[in-house]
Amino acid sequence: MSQRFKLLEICRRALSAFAVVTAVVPIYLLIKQAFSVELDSFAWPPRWIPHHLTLEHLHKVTSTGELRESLIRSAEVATVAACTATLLGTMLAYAMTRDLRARRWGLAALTASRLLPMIAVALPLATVLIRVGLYDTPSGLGLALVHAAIALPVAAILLLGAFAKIPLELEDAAFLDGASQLTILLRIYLPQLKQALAAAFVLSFLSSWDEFGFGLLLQPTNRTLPPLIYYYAVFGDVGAASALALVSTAPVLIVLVALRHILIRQPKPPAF
Amino acid sequence: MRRAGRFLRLSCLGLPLGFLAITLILPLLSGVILSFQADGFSLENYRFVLGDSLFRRSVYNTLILAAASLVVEFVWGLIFALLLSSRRRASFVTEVSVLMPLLIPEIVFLSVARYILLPRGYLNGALAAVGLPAVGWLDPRSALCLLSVALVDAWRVTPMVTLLLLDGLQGIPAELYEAALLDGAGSFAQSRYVTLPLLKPALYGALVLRGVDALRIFSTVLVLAGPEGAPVMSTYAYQLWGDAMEEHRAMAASVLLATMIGTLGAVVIAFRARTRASGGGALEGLSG
Amino acid sequence: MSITVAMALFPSEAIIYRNILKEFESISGTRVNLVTETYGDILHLLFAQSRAGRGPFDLVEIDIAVLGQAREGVQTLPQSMLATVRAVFPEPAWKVGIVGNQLYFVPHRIMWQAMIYNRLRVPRPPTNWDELAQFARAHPNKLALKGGLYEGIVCDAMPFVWEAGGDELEPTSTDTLTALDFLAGLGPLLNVRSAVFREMSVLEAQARGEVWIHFNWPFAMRYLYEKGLAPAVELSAPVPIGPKGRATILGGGYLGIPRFAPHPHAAELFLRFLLTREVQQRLARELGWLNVLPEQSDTEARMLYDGFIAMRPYIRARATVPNYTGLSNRWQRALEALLFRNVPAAIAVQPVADWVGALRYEKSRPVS
Amino acid sequence: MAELVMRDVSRIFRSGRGVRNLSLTVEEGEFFVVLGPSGVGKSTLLRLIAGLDTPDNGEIEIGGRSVTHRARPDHTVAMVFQNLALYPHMSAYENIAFPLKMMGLGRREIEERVRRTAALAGLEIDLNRRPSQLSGGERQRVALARALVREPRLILMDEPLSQVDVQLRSVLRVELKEFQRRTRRTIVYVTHDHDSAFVLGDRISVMHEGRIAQIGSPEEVYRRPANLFVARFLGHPPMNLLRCQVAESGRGLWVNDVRLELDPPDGESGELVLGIRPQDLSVQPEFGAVKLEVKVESLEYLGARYLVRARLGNQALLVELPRSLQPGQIAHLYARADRFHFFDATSGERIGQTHDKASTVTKG
Repeated sequence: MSQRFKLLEICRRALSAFAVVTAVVPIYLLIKQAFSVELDSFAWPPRWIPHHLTLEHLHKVTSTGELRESLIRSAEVATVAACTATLLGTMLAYAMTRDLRARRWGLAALTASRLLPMIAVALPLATVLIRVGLYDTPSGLGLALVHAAIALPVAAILLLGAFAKIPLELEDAAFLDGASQLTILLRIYLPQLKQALAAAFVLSFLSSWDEFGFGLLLQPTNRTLPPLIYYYAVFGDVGAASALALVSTAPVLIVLVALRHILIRQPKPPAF
Repeated sequence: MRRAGRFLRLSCLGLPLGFLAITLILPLLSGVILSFQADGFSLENYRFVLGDSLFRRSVYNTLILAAASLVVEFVWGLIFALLLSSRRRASFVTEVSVLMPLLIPEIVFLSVARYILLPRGYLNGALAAVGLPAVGWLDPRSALCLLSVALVDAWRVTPMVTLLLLDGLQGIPAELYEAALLDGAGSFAQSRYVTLPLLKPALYGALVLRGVDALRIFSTVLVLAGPEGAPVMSTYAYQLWGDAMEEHRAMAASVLLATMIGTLGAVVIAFRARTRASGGGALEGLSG
Repeated sequence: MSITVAMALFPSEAIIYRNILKEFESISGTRVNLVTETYGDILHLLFAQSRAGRGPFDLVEIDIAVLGQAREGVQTLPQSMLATVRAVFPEPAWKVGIVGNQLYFVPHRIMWQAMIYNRLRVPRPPTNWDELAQFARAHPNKLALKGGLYEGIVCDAMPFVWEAGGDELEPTSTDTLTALDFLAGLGPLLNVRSAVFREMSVLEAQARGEVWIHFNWPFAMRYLYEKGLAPAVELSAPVPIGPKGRATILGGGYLGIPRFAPHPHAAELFLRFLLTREVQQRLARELGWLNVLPEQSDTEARMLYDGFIAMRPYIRARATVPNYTGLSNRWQRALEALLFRNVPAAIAVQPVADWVGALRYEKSRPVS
Repeated sequence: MAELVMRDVSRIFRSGRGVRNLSLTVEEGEFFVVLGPSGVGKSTLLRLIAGLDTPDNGEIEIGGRSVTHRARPDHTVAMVFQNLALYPHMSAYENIAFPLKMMGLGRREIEERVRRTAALAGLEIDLNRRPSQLSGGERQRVALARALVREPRLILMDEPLSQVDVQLRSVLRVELKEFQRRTRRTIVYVTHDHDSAFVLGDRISVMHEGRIAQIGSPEEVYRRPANLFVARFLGHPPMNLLRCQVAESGRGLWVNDVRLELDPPDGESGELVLGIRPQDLSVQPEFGAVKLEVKVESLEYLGARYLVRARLGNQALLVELPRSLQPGQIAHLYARADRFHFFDATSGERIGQTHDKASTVTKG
């Protein structure tokens, strides 16, 4: 028994070590590339420890118009997407909470929208957005709406869980107290959903902030951050790509590590 | 009864669903229509796509990639979930490390993976440092390239699987293990007769979710291998649209992908309905 | 008055470009409203305007590869414009805009390809086909083509076809097949990732030393220079000469005045302003465009762009067929089969021949 | 004057549960308890009165006005919910003030009425505390105050005492009864706990499968259960119910092969169900008492008394006795003839003694 226990413990340690290494090495490489001159990044054999440190990439990222524009655009798109997804998610969750038929319809729609392959939506969507003048706009409004649609299922399910925790009697009580349906939603439900609303907002925001495919297809010139990182990464600008990646990752990491527990306890996404 | 509230509820249901319809379903339908257009209404685009050897290779690659990625991420996901849920709590560092790939934006993760796997990347550098020859991890059309893509994809989503399974594991009451222990079950027997059967719903749900995602694989291929290196259905459509400017054929290809995934979804829903009817309740927990 | 202009500029380029516009605005008193879009989108906008019979655009920039398609969307330009253009651009560059004695487009900025080589690894770059083949055999995996399934492979392969005396509209001619056979011979020796390379990814491979020779546009030199690699490591050289001479491929943006442009005369005025030598020089200097390179006196720049400058007399434009994309797509597939799947040239090129044949048939049909 | 009248009200759900053809009248100032096991339709009844649900058919009147088809609840009805349904994000004060705010009253009037009502409900706490910071009893009073503050004609209570522990419950029960006596409010109180029903109710209505099985004062429903359901449901341990046969002579009964010298009600013959409460049996012979010869099987010690499980014929019999008996022993038990209840074996209805005038039996 004790020997087997030891073996298990060794396995546990090894696994932990493996997880740590696979997590730390990429982050280290990213930081290294962001702060070393590009010749270091192109060297062969690869330099694990940079020879020349520089702030040039970070400076470039934060000072060039294009990069700053993307940063701001990404933030705007993510904010609009998160607000829309949270608002619509709240509405949907509210409608689904007490009504079985609404719940069935809602779940079916959320499931269907989760099943759609990005490419099958994005290509025709580009055509549609061109027609309505929302394709590749500087504000990225079209993309923000699409991101909202993608984030909606997660937000709605999360809020649905939160709604379900509020006892039905509270609504009945408020109704008997003379509150209208809208008052019930605004003054009884919403104040109790603060945490879930915050979680839905943060998750929607991050999902938009991280989203790549639709951004690539719908904002070919007025880019958001992920496609811009893609262009710099695949098009050879190692330093700028890494610096940009750091800039875009840092806030995400801070938020997510802080919200680790919400994440781990996040309600599961809708099934089919 | 409460007629006054009905309007609010109906609009609360209708508005978001309408929004989903306009942003997702409507474009999809217009894509379907476009895919049938080629000098008038015809099946020409489908004929082209289905007759294209590159498309056939894309279908093959999509299926292989999905299968490989799923196997890897579920094995790892289960191992990590057990690691995180074991009675001796994992340290903060381990916890964050296991989740790390999920915390980093997808594109950042993929570009770092690319820097690692390039012919003169860090992995080959590490191999050279110990005197091993370089390996063509991303050589176009090679089986190794497919494997690399599958591994990176699995590496990125394993935390997601871990979380889904962790949720399932944490739902298993500790008393059951104690009871099994008292009944004389060893750790293998415990996992065989307690963990696995009770984890089944979570496992099944995660498998469905990830299966759909695996078939949709796009970014990983685009960043690591390029649309020619390991063509999959989504990059095939993207390439027809962006590079070849064959809009209608691109739509046909993406409609085929959507159909494939939709069929899978329908099968799963039907299967789920059956297991639920027979008291299996496989995905019950997942419907929120 | 104000005119609306659609150009395919990067946001960072647009800032510099607007400064140049200011000069025109102060001279003419006409405001220029600059809209930056991708080439693909500008084409869409152009078609939309010509179909609707009205629209906001007075001037559009079109990619050279789709001039054939775009022609139906623009009006003809006065022949007097040619005098201005002739003074600045080489002949093949302005000839592209002429169809049947009518001038539709004038060059805005042009560029062409040359060979990029690693001078530490390749002290003496290959100057002709034999030397190129010799290099490829001596250093397998070090020569690269932009072999991805996009226009890039056509840009790399077509100069070889032309250098053999062939033509992209004569896919089965002996001369064309000579070039294709030569390329087929190089196929197995190319860098393995050639099948996925595009402009920037092949450039990155060159910067990393994975590739020692490849063909690319002038911005490649600027990229390498910024990395500290050129001229220390990387230089440009002419494309190796073939059995029937030299050739390189012309690329760039062309300007046209859309049909139903609200202010065609103001647009024409603006066009003349853009095509003056001074403005072109300024664009070249400030944006790094290659239009008027011979005048660049800077020695380091001369050294970097040596190969490009040497190729200036051998510029050749792509065929201006309507639906050039269709032709290009067939050629891409044919070259992919030839280079990476060992399909014999005659078989690989058959779909192109069929497509060209259909085009001829279409053309020879009496117009009703 | 009747405060609440329900006439032939039905509300049936797809599951088959609900309320069927129910009629009742609650007088002004009455404490009316609806008693029944869970799932019997009590809550549905309450929701129909409150206006949270609309009947499929039938009429509901409150204070002489029909409220059957009201779109919104008026200020005549208030409700205290089982889980109290206090708004967790509001302070006690805000909870009580909420209905007044919805009525659109001014701040000063609200303040005045909240203070007054809080005092009436016996709240002597800092009203700025949230429900989560209050004890069970305090929450109870806040909920009561919130219901009272609008001065409704009718207060509905859905087992509001079920969530507090047993000792507090008996205290609160007494307080509530006291409160009702003082204020003469009309209260309809729903519960499954017959102790509460007996303590609180001026009248009790026992419900069974969506219908009212019996209405009457606590004594009436306990002493003269109208049917087998009420007989079984009220009392602890439950009433013994024995199948028996009227002797052919029409006098005396057969419980299996044991004969009881007990005369069935006049004119009855054939099979009957005989009921006797465990507390009504004794080991002391008494003049005129009916004697039962039983076999003792086992016994449980209850503290003050013993619960004896015995057999009469081959039917089980429970007896509560002040002293113990020996298992296996044959014992003689006695009960006064008027303590026996007779029920029709097929319909389950009471036979013999007539019911009180006030109580009615609704028949499906």
